[in-house]
Amino acid sequence: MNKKLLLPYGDTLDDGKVQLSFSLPCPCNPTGDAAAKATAEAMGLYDVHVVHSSALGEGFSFYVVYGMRKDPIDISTLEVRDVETQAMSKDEVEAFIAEKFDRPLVFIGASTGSDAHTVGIDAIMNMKGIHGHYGLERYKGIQAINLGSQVDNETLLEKAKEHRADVILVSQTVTQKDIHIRNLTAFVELLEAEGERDNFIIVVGGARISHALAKELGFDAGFGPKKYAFDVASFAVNALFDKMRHQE
Amino acid sequence: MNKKLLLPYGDTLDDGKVQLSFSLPCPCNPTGDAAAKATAEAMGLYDVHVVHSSALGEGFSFYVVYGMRKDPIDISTLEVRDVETQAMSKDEVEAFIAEKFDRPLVFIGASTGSDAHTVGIDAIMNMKGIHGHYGLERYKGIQAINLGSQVDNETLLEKAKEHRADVILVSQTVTQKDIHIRNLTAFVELLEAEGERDNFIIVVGGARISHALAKELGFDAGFGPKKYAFDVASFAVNALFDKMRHQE
Amino acid sequence: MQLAIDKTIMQDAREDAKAIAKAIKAFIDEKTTTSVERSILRLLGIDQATDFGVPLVNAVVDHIVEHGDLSRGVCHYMAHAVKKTDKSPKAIATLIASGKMHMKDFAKKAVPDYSVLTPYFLATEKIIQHQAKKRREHLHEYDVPEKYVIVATGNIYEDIKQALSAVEKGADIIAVIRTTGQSLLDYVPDGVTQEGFGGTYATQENFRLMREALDESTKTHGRYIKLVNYASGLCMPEIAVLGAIERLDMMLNDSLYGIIFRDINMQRTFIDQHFSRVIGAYSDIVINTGEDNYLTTTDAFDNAHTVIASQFINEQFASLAGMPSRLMGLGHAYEIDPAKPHSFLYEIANAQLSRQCFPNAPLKYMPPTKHMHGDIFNGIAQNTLFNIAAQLTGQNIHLLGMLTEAIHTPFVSDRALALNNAKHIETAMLALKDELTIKPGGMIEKRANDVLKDAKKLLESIREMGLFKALEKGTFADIARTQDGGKGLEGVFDKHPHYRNIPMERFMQALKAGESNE
Amino acid sequence: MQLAIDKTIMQDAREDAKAIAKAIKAFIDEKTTTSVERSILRLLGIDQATDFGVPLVNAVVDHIVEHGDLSRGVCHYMAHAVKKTDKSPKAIATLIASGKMHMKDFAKKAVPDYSVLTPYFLATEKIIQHQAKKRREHLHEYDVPEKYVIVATGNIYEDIKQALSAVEKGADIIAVIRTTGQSLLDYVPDGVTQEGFGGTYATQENFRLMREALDESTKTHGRYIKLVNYASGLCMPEIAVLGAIERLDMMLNDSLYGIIFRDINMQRTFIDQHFSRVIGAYSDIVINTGEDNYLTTTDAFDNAHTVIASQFINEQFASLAGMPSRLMGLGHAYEIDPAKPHSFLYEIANAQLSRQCFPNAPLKYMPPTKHMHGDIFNGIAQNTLFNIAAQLTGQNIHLLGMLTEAIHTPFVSDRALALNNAKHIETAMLALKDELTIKPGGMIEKRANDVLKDAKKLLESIREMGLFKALEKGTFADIARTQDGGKGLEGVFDKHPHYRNIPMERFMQALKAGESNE
Ligand code: B12
Ligand code: B12
Ligand SMILES: Cc1ncc(COP(=O)(O)O)c(C=O)c1O
Ligand SMILES: Cc1ncc(COP(=O)(O)O)c(C=O)c1O
Repeated sequence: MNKKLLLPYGDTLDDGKVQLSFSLPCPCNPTGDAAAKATAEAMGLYDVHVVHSSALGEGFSFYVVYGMRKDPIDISTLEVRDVETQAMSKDEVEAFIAEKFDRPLVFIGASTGSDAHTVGIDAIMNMKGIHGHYGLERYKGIQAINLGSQVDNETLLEKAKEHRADVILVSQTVTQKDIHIRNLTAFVELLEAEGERDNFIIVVGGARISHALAKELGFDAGFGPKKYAFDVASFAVNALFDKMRHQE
Repeated sequence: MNKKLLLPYGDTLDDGKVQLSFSLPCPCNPTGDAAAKATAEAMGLYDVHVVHSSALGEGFSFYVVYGMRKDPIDISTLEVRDVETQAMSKDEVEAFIAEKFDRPLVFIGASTGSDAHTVGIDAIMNMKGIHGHYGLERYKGIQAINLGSQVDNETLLEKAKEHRADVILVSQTVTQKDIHIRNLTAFVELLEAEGERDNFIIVVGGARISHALAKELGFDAGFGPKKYAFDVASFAVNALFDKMRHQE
Repeated sequence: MQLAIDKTIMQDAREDAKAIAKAIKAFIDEKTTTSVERSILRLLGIDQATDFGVPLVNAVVDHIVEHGDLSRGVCHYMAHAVKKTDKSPKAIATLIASGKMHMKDFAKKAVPDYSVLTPYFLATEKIIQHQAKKRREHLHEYDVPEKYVIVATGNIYEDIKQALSAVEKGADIIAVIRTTGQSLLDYVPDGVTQEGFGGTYATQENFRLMREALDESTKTHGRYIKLVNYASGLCMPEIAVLGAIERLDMMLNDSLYGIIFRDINMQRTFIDQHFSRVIGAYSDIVINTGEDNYLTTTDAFDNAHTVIASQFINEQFASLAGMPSRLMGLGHAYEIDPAKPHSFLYEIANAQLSRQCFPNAPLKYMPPTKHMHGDIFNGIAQNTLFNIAAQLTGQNIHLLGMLTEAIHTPFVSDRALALNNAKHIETAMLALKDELTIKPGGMIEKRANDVLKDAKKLLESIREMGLFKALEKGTFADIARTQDGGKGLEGVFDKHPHYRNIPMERFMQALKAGESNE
Repeated sequence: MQLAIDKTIMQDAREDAKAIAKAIKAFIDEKTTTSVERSILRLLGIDQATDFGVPLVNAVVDHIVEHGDLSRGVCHYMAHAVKKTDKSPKAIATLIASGKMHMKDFAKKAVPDYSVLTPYFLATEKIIQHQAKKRREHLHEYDVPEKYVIVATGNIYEDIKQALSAVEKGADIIAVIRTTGQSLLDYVPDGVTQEGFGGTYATQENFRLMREALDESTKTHGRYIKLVNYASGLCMPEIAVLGAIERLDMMLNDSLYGIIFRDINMQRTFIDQHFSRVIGAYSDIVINTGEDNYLTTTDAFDNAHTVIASQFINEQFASLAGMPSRLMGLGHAYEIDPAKPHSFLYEIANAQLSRQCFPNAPLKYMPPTKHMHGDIFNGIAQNTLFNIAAQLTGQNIHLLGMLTEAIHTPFVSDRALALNNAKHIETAMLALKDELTIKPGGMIEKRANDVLKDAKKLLESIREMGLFKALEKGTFADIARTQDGGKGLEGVFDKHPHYRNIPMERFMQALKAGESNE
């Protein structure tokens, strides 16, 4: 592939302009300003301007900084990890299922661990969906079971087995101190320990979830903001179809 | 000096949290997101989250990014270039002049080149000053001559000679495309070419001016935001006194 | 800035709510819970935990459940035990926890002489009264919204640093958010804690540490800084006791929140809530209710009336617990989709309607959260509109929105920016609400009356079917819960005919006596 | 949202302003300038520059000044030259520039037959009329403030990219800011330019390129995008001609700005301004005046009345040039220190006062700039308040504030964020101004009347002493200028008794004829 170099843009191509803000655990004074400048310079910025500094009470200070990047990144070398399946519309998904499968597909989902956020998983699973995109419940050929929130990994697996689910949907919203990483890793480990990993397509979603992260943690796919039921359904039915062909 | 390591602070000591925003000259799509992430990573950030991306019309996109710095800076090694003179109050400056000099000191100032901004230089020179700090015109022992704006370097020098000025004050507000650097450099070169450099204390000020920059360009001092008449007067009278002793 | 609101409908809505609350009260009066009983033990001076981290109050109640009959209430057992051993309740609890004493035998005993407990209750009451007095000394009236910010680092020491920074930047109220799992714990962890997720454990020691730090900064800044935590979840009344002892000034306290968003059993938490509010009323602690959460979950325009309806119910629940209006921090929120035309007008209608329905209540006004996205710059603009709405409609407890709402719990700078914004608006617009009149019969006034009408209709239907049924139908936040479902039902017990909750009786009596000083 | 404003004072203020403007008009009617004469040459179809970059119109006028007597006006010379050579004015100009022809001999000649110039004037007038027609076809009425953003990269091609991005984000008006030195240049640079400081050179080719790009995007977006530049500085009327030819829709045009902030000689620029406004009026181009700048330089609260006074004067100047109110984009600004209590109320008073004094003028409303600092987050909040004020008081030309105002000329993202903010407020508050009434006799109404009273007093005193004297006293922005000081006085000439400015006569006649279509 040809190199494709890219630098941030302020008002002139390749000017490299970047805005930063951060706090420092030090008082707001000329040393603090110098520390802020040095921090930005350590980030490879030149022509750094600390355009604002203010005290945040004793021992903390806040900075707004502008500077310029000189070294472009080469986007031809980036591994863009997005779900590869071409998204289909609801109608297309339904047609796909009707054509390729002789039974309804079962999707079971929950917001797991101590996570009480349901709006995300509801947006994917419930009838009404979100932003004008219906949820899986409304898809012909899909049976959608939404267990709600605060469901522990064990219960989720148990229910998945009980309903002979094809796809398990996990939602994680709280990510502070990487609680979601622990929880998601534990789920994959649980499946593996019980020899169940290959029996399901497992998918995770949430505001701070990316496909890259999901793959890293051992999930089949990950979906973040601006993803809807048709996205996850497109992925899942294709993955199930591949799996079926593979097993044949 | 002992090492003093400092990392940005979000909500836990040394978490290294930094906020960035910038545009990229590329469409807003998963590749753009990946490029934004890579840009942040190239700045030494880890655990990078592109929390917002939006299209800015064709071929441009905007990103808000959070990430964490791992490598602290050592503030014991920072050269904090601030004007070293201890600032005196107006009264102190006046007493200092009365005691050390037997004549009024002449300060001449202007906003130079094509710069039409006068509020900054007026804040330093005119009677009323700014934010409750009187300007130099009100200082006993100081004769303040404010030439206003759009004054070219040649005129400023000529007038300085004519008034036998001790101190020349230059204000520069417009900095786009480094026009101020050109203009300030030309002024120092002019003084040197005419053998006048040692006849004046030269000081520059403005919203984007720092002491470090001023020194680099060959000025005696530089003053930025939150600096007032007493700051520049304190510096100048001390510098003049040093010079006088030196010449004796 | 007043709206012409239909007074009759308002009155009718209040009547319906009263009937709804009374029906629940009648039901729960017959019952007690493990957490209510543990709270009584705490009021008897029993604190701390065993070496295995089991709080003594849990050890005692678990012991009674296992070996005795909790329906008689812990007062019954403790009165007998004190009488018999002449030891303090705490000493008795320690013995029980270590297996050195048994309560079993008291189960079948006759009504004890409860007066042996009086000195112990009195001791705690003294502390609580002392704290309430201290608060009253410091507090003066604000006529502007009080600026409320949260800290949520997970580490109480880090929380303290963040709180102090916020105070320097102008915060009036500091809320320590709880770690994500705590509301489902059936015990209150003991001692200082330094790790939590999305929040910090609520413990007596953590309360004390933060209170101490804030009292210190009250001295420096010459203004009283209020402290908030959560009397909610499975330990609702216990935390109310801890809050009273450690001088918290406000507590989030709303069963409906627990039922809907935490799947806590409704019987359990209604019972717990009643006692917790009695404690709060006695201790002069403001409660914060959670109606705002309905709007983060469902469309805020379509469901505005559910907030008003719920506020009326919460008002009556609080009232039945002896709480004066000045302690009722009823909740609502600025959550209308900013993409909806006229959103600000509709919001003013809602906020002003709450204001006029509950003129003496210190309303708790929550910022935009749902429509906050990663665009922190737009986030500031949303928060600015919210701050304006708070000013214009005279809200009291003003939870500041964070520009990074969609991203993380607040950084130290996020909070500072929020406080700057609120001060900015306050300075610019302080007198604006007195300068403006709203068009009679205009969009705003009409919307406010429509919402009230819908709220009244909803209350009417809840009154008919009862609150339990209404919750089973998903009336609030579109989330349905069953009367016997959810967490914590196993902690509910019918009262024995001789059951007594001595501190509740004492508190209610004191509240009745002092009723005139509302 | 209307204020009760004293109509008599308003009327009196207007009368004073009329007298002030008339006195200046009487003075300048006797004079012409090099730039006026160059503008006439441009209207004769003379464009482009010599190989050394000297515009042909400068070559001709300089030639006449040096070798002839400019007081007779270029029409005199050109009429003779055309008659004599039967060549076009442009051909003649080229000959003069290359030293191949001389005007000297015409200086002393009698009054020529001016009608030989008519075809050339007509040709340019056709172009201008065609452009005005094209604009009228596209334009529809907005009842909301039109969103105006600037581009200022210094490079016209980069400017175009930025402008197109802004249009996609909702901009209605694009202003190309000029490079910092241009207003003091006594010629208009020729051709495309790619470097400037804090702005891009105003040249005919740059105008054309940007207009073309915006017309293209008008097609894509189905809404007409307006283009703005500066008819100001030493070449004021020339740029007005270029703007008319290249279909600019608005031009910053205000002598007072040049006098005060650029130290341009007042006689020179008053003369230039009059002709430039006649051209603007004829071409249907909105002018933007610069009263906002007074407030960036001095305290905005204390000097609010200077803005109103100056707006009245500018209205009369425009009116004397045959300009209907619908073309008078009178300027003002949101510059009150946000640290001042009630700043928003005072601002509403000012903005609404302007609105009511000039109900038919498309007011130009400038955002906070002076009190913008490096805290970009607070900057957004300030801009939000400004956007609200613009909505509430029904401003027309709504210059969006940039969060980075204190830092740099706008980045592509700064503009997008500003446009998002303005749309956000528009969506949320569109109908708000119709919902609100302002308290009669309250702080806002009182402040508006006080400001008007002070403006009237100021106008009265200016009328007494004359505008020249008033400017010598530093009446506006605390900056004093003398009648014979400043730049460009050498370009002012008394008119010869036979002097004629043919295009001005033609335009005024056309304007009189069309007066009914205001
Ligand atoms: C609504 C809300 C709540 C509601 C939840 C109500 C409910 N029934 O869900 C209530 C008020 C109860 C609540 C409580 C808390 N919350 Co909350 N809450 C939010 C809020 C405002 C919006 C979340 C939301 O609904 N977004 C809308 C949905 C549609 O977006 P989404 O979840 O991203 O879903 C989309 C995609 O991600 C994807 N998706 C999501 N899940 C899945 C799953 C699959 C399989 C797929 C394919 C896709 C997918 O598809 C969806 C549609 O595109 C956010 C702030 C914000 N603006 O984001 C905070 C936020 C998420 N909450 C937060 C916190 C900390 C809490 C608490 C823990 C606070 C506390 N200590 O008390 C509590 C307790 C809850 C708990 N233990 O989990 C933090 C999380 C911080 C972090 N990153 O760790 C946030 C970010 C706020 C903050 N800045 O502090 N919260
Ligand atoms: C007011 C103003 C104007 C007024 C100036 C009126 C006047 N009489 O001065 C007017 C409207 C005329 C104006 C015009 C322009 N402006 Co202007 N203007 C500003 C504005 C809003 C405020 C500047 C100000 O007065 N600050 C207050 C003073 C007190 O602060 P200060 O200058 O920093 O001074 C302090 C210190 O720096 C120091 N100091 C300053 N000088 C000196 C000198 C000495 C010796 C010492 C010791 C100290 C010292 O002491 C002062 C007190 O603490 C800024 C935006 C902003 N918010 O900063 C834009 C700004 C400076 N302008 C800008 C531009 C581009 C222009 C124009 C060139 C735009 C155009 N193309 O038309 C024009 C033309 C002017 C020109 N050729 O120079 C840009 C500059 C961008 C850049 N960094 O290059 C800014 C930042 C706006 C922007 N974002 O685009 N402007
Ligand atoms: C009324 C109320 N109670 C409790 C909580 C959350 O606390 P927890 O789930 O930790 O009890 C909230 C959260 O917003 C609330 O609004
Ligand atoms: C009325 C007016 N004219 C002109 C200008 C600036 O343009 P220049 O100095 O390039 O003529 C401004 C700047 O804000 C202005 O307000």
